[in-house]
Amino acid sequence: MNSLILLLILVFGGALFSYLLNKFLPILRDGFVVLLMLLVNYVFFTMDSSTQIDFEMGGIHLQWAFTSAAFLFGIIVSILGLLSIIYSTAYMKGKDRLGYFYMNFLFSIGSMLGILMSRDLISLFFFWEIMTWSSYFIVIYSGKDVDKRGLKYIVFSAIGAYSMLMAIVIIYGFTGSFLLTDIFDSIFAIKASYQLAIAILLMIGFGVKSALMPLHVWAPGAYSGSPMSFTALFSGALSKMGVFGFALVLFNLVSNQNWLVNEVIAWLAAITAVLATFYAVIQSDAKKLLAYSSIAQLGYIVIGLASGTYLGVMAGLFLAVLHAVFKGTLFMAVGAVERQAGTTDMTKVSGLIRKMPWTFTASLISIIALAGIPPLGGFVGKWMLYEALITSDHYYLVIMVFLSSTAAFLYSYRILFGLFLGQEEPEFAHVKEAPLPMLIPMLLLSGISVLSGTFPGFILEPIQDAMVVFGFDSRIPNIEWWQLTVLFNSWGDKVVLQNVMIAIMGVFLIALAFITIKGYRKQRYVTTKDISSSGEIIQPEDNMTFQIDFYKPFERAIWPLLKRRIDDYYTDLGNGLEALFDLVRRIYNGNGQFYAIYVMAFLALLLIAGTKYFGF
Amino acid sequence: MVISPVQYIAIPLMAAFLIPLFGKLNKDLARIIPGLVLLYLSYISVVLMNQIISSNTIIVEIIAGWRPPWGINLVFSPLTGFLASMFSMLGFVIWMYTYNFKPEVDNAQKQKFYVLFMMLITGATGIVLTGDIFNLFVFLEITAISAYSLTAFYRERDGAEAAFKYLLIGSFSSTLILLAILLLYTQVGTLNMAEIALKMPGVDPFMKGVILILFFVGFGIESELFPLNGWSPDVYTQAPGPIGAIFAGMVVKAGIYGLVRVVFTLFDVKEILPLLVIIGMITMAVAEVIALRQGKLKRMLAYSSIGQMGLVAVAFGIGTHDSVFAAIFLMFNHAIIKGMLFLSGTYLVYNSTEKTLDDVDGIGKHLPFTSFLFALGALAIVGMPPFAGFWSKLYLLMAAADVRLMTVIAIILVVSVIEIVYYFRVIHRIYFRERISTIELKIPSFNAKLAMFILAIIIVAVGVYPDLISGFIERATTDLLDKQSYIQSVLSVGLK
Amino acid sequence: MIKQFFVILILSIVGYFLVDAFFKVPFGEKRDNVGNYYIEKSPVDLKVSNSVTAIVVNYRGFDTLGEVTVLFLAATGLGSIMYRRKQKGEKEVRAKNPSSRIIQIGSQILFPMIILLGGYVFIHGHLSPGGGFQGGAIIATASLLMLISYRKFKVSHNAITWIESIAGVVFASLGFIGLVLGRTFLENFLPTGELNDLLSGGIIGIIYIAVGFKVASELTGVIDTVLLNNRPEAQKEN
Amino acid sequence: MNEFLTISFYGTAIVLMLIGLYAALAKKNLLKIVIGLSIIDSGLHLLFVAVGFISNGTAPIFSPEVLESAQQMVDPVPQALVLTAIVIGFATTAVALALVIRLYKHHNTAAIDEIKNLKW
Repeated sequence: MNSLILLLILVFGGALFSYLLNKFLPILRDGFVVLLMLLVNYVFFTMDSSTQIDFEMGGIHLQWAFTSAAFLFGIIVSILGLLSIIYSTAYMKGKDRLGYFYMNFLFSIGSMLGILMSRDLISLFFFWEIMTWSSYFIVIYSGKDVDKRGLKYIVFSAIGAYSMLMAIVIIYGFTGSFLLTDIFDSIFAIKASYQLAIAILLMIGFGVKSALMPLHVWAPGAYSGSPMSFTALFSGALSKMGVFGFALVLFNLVSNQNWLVNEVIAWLAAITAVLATFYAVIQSDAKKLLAYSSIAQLGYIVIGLASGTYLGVMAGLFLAVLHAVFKGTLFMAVGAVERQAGTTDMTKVSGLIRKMPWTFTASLISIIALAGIPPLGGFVGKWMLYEALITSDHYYLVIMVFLSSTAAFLYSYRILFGLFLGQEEPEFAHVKEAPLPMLIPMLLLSGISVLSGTFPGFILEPIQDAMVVFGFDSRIPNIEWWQLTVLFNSWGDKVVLQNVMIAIMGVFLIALAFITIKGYRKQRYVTTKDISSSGEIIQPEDNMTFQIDFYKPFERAIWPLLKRRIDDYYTDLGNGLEALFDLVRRIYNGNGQFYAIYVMAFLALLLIAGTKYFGF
Repeated sequence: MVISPVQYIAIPLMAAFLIPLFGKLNKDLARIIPGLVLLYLSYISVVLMNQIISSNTIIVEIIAGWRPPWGINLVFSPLTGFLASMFSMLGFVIWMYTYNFKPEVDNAQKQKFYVLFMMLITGATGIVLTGDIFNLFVFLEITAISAYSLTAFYRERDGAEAAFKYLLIGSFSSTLILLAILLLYTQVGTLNMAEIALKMPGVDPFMKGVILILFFVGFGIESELFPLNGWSPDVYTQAPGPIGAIFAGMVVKAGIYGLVRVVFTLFDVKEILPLLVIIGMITMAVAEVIALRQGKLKRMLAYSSIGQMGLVAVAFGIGTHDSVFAAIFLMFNHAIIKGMLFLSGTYLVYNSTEKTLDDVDGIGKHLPFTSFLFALGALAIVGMPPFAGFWSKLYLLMAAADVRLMTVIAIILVVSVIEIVYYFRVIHRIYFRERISTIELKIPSFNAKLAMFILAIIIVAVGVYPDLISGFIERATTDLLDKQSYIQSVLSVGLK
Repeated sequence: MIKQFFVILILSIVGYFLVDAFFKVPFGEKRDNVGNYYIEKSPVDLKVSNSVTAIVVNYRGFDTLGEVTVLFLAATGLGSIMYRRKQKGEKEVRAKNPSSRIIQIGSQILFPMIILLGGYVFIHGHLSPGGGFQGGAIIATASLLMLISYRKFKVSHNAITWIESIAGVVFASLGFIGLVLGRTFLENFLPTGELNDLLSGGIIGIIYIAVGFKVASELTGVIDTVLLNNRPEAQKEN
Repeated sequence: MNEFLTISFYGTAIVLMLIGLYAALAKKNLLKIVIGLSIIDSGLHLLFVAVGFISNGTAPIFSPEVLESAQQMVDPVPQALVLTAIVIGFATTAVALALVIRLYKHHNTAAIDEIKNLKW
């Protein structure tokens, strides 16, 4: 049995079986699901990369194979999938309809693997649609205003998917085949205007999934609304399918004479990064904040890809992997806080460091990675991105990215401080540390982000293989994996501060250890009510956390930019269309005679028009 | 008795005449007979389809012993055979659904219901099988008369109003078709379709144009094209549940078959095809747009069914081999999926008089099986991949891309987005709303569930592995487009 | 008002094209069509003098079978549309007020004559003009006459259903016999006798008699259902 | 002469149909619409027979005296078709009247534009 088919059967079959299992033997469900994901990871990693299947279905030649690029994204999907499944066994404890949840969870993982392995556009679209509706069913799994959120998500995904289908069909119209290999070498024979149309349509399709600016409206609601264990996978891996699509399209389908496409995409991504970061800063709910920060991070990745240089693409892919790691941890941490403390509204909950220390350490490390502070991976990615943009002289882009990453400090500090530091709220005294199956994935992932900071080589290696598929085959010659780092690089001649970096690293670790151990015991814990309030009696219910208008001045400063959100344009468009459609409805006015008159009028019209049509 | 296509019509007629008698002997015998008849018809469908597929020939059966131009003949070719067997099998599944559909109806009425139910299916099968234009008109009338009476079947609904509208426009359709047949007879002097097709080039273009337009409008009314489908939303909403499924599955298919047979086989006028594409596009756009604004479940399903028929018309209108293949695939899918949507939809709004979408809120918990099938049908009709709808829409788009009809592709996809919106809005209401309405729900009987389940299995099976069906459809396409072989095999029958 | 004007405009266009089309068909001219074959062959092959009956029953017998089903469905459909559950003690009265003596006596005399004429017409269907449908319609007028003139004249629906079904079954089974004999459906398997003889034309005569009975019973049934349901009391309580 | 016959036969039949059409499309009362429909039918049936007519031909019946005179016979096929068309017309009108009765009982108005429960 070909291991590709085995993989798909395992995941999809497992999904259906888990639904049935939940109906009859609920206790076995969690164990089975984790075991299944372990098996899937095992099959995925032990599969030799040359396996390929070709077969006919419905008269169309389909081809499945894991190219090295697909393997890179496959790593993200399978590892993050495994960890978020483990996490969700604890996170979803006590919730209803778990069979339905796990089935759709596994369906989306399976469809993501399907997308990555499909070497032809039809199976790509086939799995893309399965991913869309299975993730849709989880987005609307629970929570308030499900209707609005779900509908926004499905409409935008539908617009994306169907513009992609249109592009696929046009490509088929011109090249006569769906196989990527045939398309890549015959695409440039088509008329330039059609090439542009195909590129734009595919861009819309992938843009929706990676939440580029005009198409991002669904993302905040979907990321913050669905259960946190799925959002970790959602923002970590699902959005990477959009990035995978971009990579596929940007380098193979867009010929170099319409380089404008790359520029436009880069600028769109830059605008997305800046605006999304601003929105993230002014959010008061941790989940919404992280959702907007995901959109911003995706913006960076797409800028990296769109820059087109070797280093830029490498930076983009590296950030893609990193983003999956630290965003996954952050969403899991927020999920842990939500589960233990009941709310993630930063104006209510604060000072959880003493009660949830391990969650705090995990989110501290991923915040550092997110903000791009040196010792951790974020810095490596950001550094490569800046280098790439400067060398390919996109100076304005550099300014935009710099602006948004500095603003990123603000919201990363806010989430850290909002949830964990600061005085404690008396009503959260009962909060205990998150259960073990939640902590293990978080700590593992934060461990990876630390590792990728100091030794990025073990991630850059598969990225380099992947880039060969995207047409960048100038590999960096024979270097040890630990050397493949900006810090200790004998490769990038830009930075040679090897020993200085080691010293900084050492100081950072020692300082961190000293502060936590020494300061941990002696602190006097002060609740938010224990402050001198010059004689006024503080009622227990008024909210003294200073988190309320944390960034008010900043918000006032950028308010003109954010006043007219893009959602309002969409709602106006929707209402306008609905009103128009209401007019069309009036045609059927219920009077049978009018219908008969329509028939006769149509007959008369046809008879008159007939003279033109049938030449009589 | 050797198995031959005439039994598709003769046996149900015999059964129809006998049901009133059997009704006197024992009450529920009248309910069983249609099932037996349809089961037998499904059996002979399998035998006959196997026969024509293996021997790769067309069965032409003459009636009353007279050779085609003088007698009436039935044609059981890959296209007509495929449709006839689809009708019988789908009819059997729907019969299973109606076995104890509304037990509170009096026995006399139930007996009449089953006679009309069976005749509706026989009429549609007759339209498809017959090789004689006037005979096709007679079967059209059989379908129409039983459709009028079935629409007005329930007293408490506005059935009479819907039936009267349908009758008014239906009688226009039959008048136009009769006029067209008359003019055709004066020009070619015969009523047999093969002979007409043979002599058609000789007819002077003005007459050919007028006749074609009369046929186009006549059959257009039956196949719900835009300006002519005023009747269909009302009829779908007022007719009993399973009858709605039969309308969507068979009656409209027979209508569009008539139109296609006239356009492709009888006439050689190729200018009508772009008109068919334009009318199909308008039908699809208007119907889907109105479906978006619908407050009632069954009326929404009706408009969505009209929209799908618009899609089929567009597919036939493009006229290439691939597009006709996609059209027949769309017809098959639409019959099965829309049939299931109507069957499951009926139980969702069983006892509510207004049948608005609010009655469907939060029903997922109370009727898990039926609402799951309804959601599956919605996913399928919208064209989500693992289900059958995806392949037919894909083939149509591929065919349109071959002939560079970019605007057609764009409009089809925009309409699909609209379709997604209003179907997913209903799924929302079913699963993610609290049930506030006090209407007590009816749990579907076992055989109803079985019927819906069979259709669901077919949808998923064809969705996952379309080659199950595409072999038959490929033959049907070549059969429809290959006019010469149709004429040659019909006119040469009986020439010993 | 504009609706009327619009309708007239449409009708004039449609009318113009119809007239244009039909005036291209020369009136009263002999055209080479399928009709000539029937005229030569029907007396020779089927020994039936009325070639229209030959066409209706044998050459295009399938049409007539469909035709009879349409009538049957119309009767059933009518029954289902007008169906009212029977209340106890309801007096089934057809005519609103009793008609005068003269009509009652007259209808008593006329009733058997009309039925005789109807019978003659559909028995000699294949010899003289007319046939099953026309004979059946004549008999239906006879029962209509009785229904109008007598308040208590009752047409038993039971009898109607029996006649209707038996006639239909006779027609269909005659068709099936052709199939069972290995030949085609509705084949004329009986010897056709000589021209202008009562028993000529094989099964055509028998089929037309069956059609006659069926049409007679169906039309009476339809008239009776409509009369029964249209009484003033019926309108009130519905 | 032939021209006059053509106009008179075809003309009256088509005019009859147009009158029926006008009644069905413009009149408000349900019964008038049904009557209009049956007028269209009668016009159509007249057309059927008119088309089959052959000048100075007799009915296609081979009664003993006709056999000798060997006169031309009228085309029997339209007459056979019209037989079926008449019965279908009857069936449709019967069902239409039944529906009109029920509509009148339910809405107790016979005007078609007041019976508009099912719209949009």
